[in-house]
Amino acid sequence: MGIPVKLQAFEGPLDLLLHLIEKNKVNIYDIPIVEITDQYMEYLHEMETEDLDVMSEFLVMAATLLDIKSRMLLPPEVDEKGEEVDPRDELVQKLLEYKMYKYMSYELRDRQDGAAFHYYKQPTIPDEVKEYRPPVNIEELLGDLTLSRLHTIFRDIMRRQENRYDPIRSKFGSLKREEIDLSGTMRFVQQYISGKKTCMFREILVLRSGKLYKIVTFLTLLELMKEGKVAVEQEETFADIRIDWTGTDDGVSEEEFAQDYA
Amino acid sequence: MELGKAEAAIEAILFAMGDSVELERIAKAIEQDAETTRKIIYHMMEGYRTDRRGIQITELDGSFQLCTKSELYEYLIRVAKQPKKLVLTDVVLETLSIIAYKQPITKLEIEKIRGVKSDHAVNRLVEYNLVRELGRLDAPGRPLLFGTTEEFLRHFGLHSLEDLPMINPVQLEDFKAEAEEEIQTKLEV
Amino acid sequence: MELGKAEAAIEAILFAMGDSVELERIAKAIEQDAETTRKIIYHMMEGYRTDRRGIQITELDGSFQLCTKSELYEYLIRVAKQPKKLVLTDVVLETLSIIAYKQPITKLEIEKIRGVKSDHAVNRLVEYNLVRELGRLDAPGRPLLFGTTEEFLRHFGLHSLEDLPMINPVQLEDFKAEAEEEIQTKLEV
Repeated sequence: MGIPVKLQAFEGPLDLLLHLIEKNKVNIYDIPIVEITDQYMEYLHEMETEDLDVMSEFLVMAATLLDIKSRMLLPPEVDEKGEEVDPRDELVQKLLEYKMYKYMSYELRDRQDGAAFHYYKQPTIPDEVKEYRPPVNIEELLGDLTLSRLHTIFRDIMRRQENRYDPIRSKFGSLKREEIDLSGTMRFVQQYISGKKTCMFREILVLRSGKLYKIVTFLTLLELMKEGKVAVEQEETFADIRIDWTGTDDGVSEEEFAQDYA
Repeated sequence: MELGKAEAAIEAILFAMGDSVELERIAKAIEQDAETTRKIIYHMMEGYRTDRRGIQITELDGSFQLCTKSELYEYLIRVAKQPKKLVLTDVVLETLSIIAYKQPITKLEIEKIRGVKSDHAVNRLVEYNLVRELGRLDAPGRPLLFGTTEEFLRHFGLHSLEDLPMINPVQLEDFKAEAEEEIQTKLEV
Repeated sequence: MELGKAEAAIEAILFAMGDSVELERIAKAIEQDAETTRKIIYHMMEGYRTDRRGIQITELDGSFQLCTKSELYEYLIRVAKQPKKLVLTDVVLETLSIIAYKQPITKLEIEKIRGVKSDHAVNRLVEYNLVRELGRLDAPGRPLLFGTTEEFLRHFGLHSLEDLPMINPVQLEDFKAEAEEEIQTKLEV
């Protein structure tokens, strides 16, 4: 199903979220997280951006939404005062703040239109006045600057420079941008799971490198759970996740998989 | 110094300098204290208000500058080149409004609020001279701090940062009230 | 068009243009004939003659221009000559210390160390006569090399650059080790 809105029109994940909230005419303080997350994911799928920086920002928000969504299913957390914590609170605060500045930017735009009709004048100071430079009183200027202070300043700069210098990355020679093909990666993860029938989450993570790959892998897993194609099990928090393929369509066999991705 | 002479001197100074001139510099030049000078300038501003005058004095954060009256714009564009109008995109305006209200602010803080990288927008704003570096934050990495310029005040017709349109508390309250009402309605259903 | 409005428009035009403007152009802008316009301008010139005004209209070969009254020249000089209180900013100090210890050094090398553009700071230091150009580096672009001046030595009571307090090489190694350790820790987390 196509979405008739140009995705590039959104300046970022918050902008897109605000749009969805307004479009659905829902209350920002009581976001129906399931619907909004679904719609958000739908937009994400439609997104055809080559810009990885932009994409990763949208993906981070997707992960946040999914996290909130899952926390909404759990029994409510309670803060130190014994009050229930709404998992949506932090997001709501962010959205409100963002919305406020967006609103202020419209105010500024209006102001600008009113202020544009003044002309100013170039300086017409006579040259001899313009070129006059008062003599610099060096003693006064340097004041109580001592050699040891100058020395300390230099030492601090060198220390900062060393801190900036990253001995590990600098050995790489040149840094490559992380390249990731979103739909390809999702297919890859799905094929891997369906091929193995049963596997561990960490096992998939080490197949490829990069933060984006990890995010996409996690998203894919959530997606497969939603579609009922996998069943997952985790014994305790932070433990590895066991994934069982329960999908009906035939997965790719291990041999084929090995051929494809050798 | 006689009042008339002081006014004449100030007009000459502002005219010749073209740019905005700090109150203290004007005061020193006419050999008066700052408060007297301010009073004289405010008195002059009244005088410029008459219909026969085409220019006026505008105050910018404790400095003063001469400019044409906006209602005469139509005559000016018939002779003078139309000043290039700065077109600020939504992204740039959004970033600018965050900087204006939160200054001094680092790029990272801007990005936190907007949820996206803002380098490009900040660089544009510095290029347009609406935003400038204010120094560095005393924190790891010593990130740059940004704030607005005098050109920013001029561009938006503000006399100081205190003139910034306030976030209308009524409006924000409206948002809240709306929200609560909706919840109420749902509960009653 | 009413006389007052015409005068205002002419003042604004002359102000915005800065240069002299031909009578015909002014006349066209205010939609009057040349003779009427000239009369209006002459009438305005009378008005500027009062002691309270600091500017006046001068006629130059059928063109008109606004300028300051010559008897107010001394005030202009006083504004321009006011010594601004000079302060050495952190940026300037940092740049000075780098030049002192690393001379001869190019702007590019300074920028590499500081991580930011340093033109302004270097220019200031040259202006203060603490730093001078030493020549050019025999490299592409033949960049300028900078070093400290005799004035610099004099101020700090140094007889030569060798008297500069040394940076302990052991300390530099320590910095490096510290930095590596930090990264190591981060990676292990």
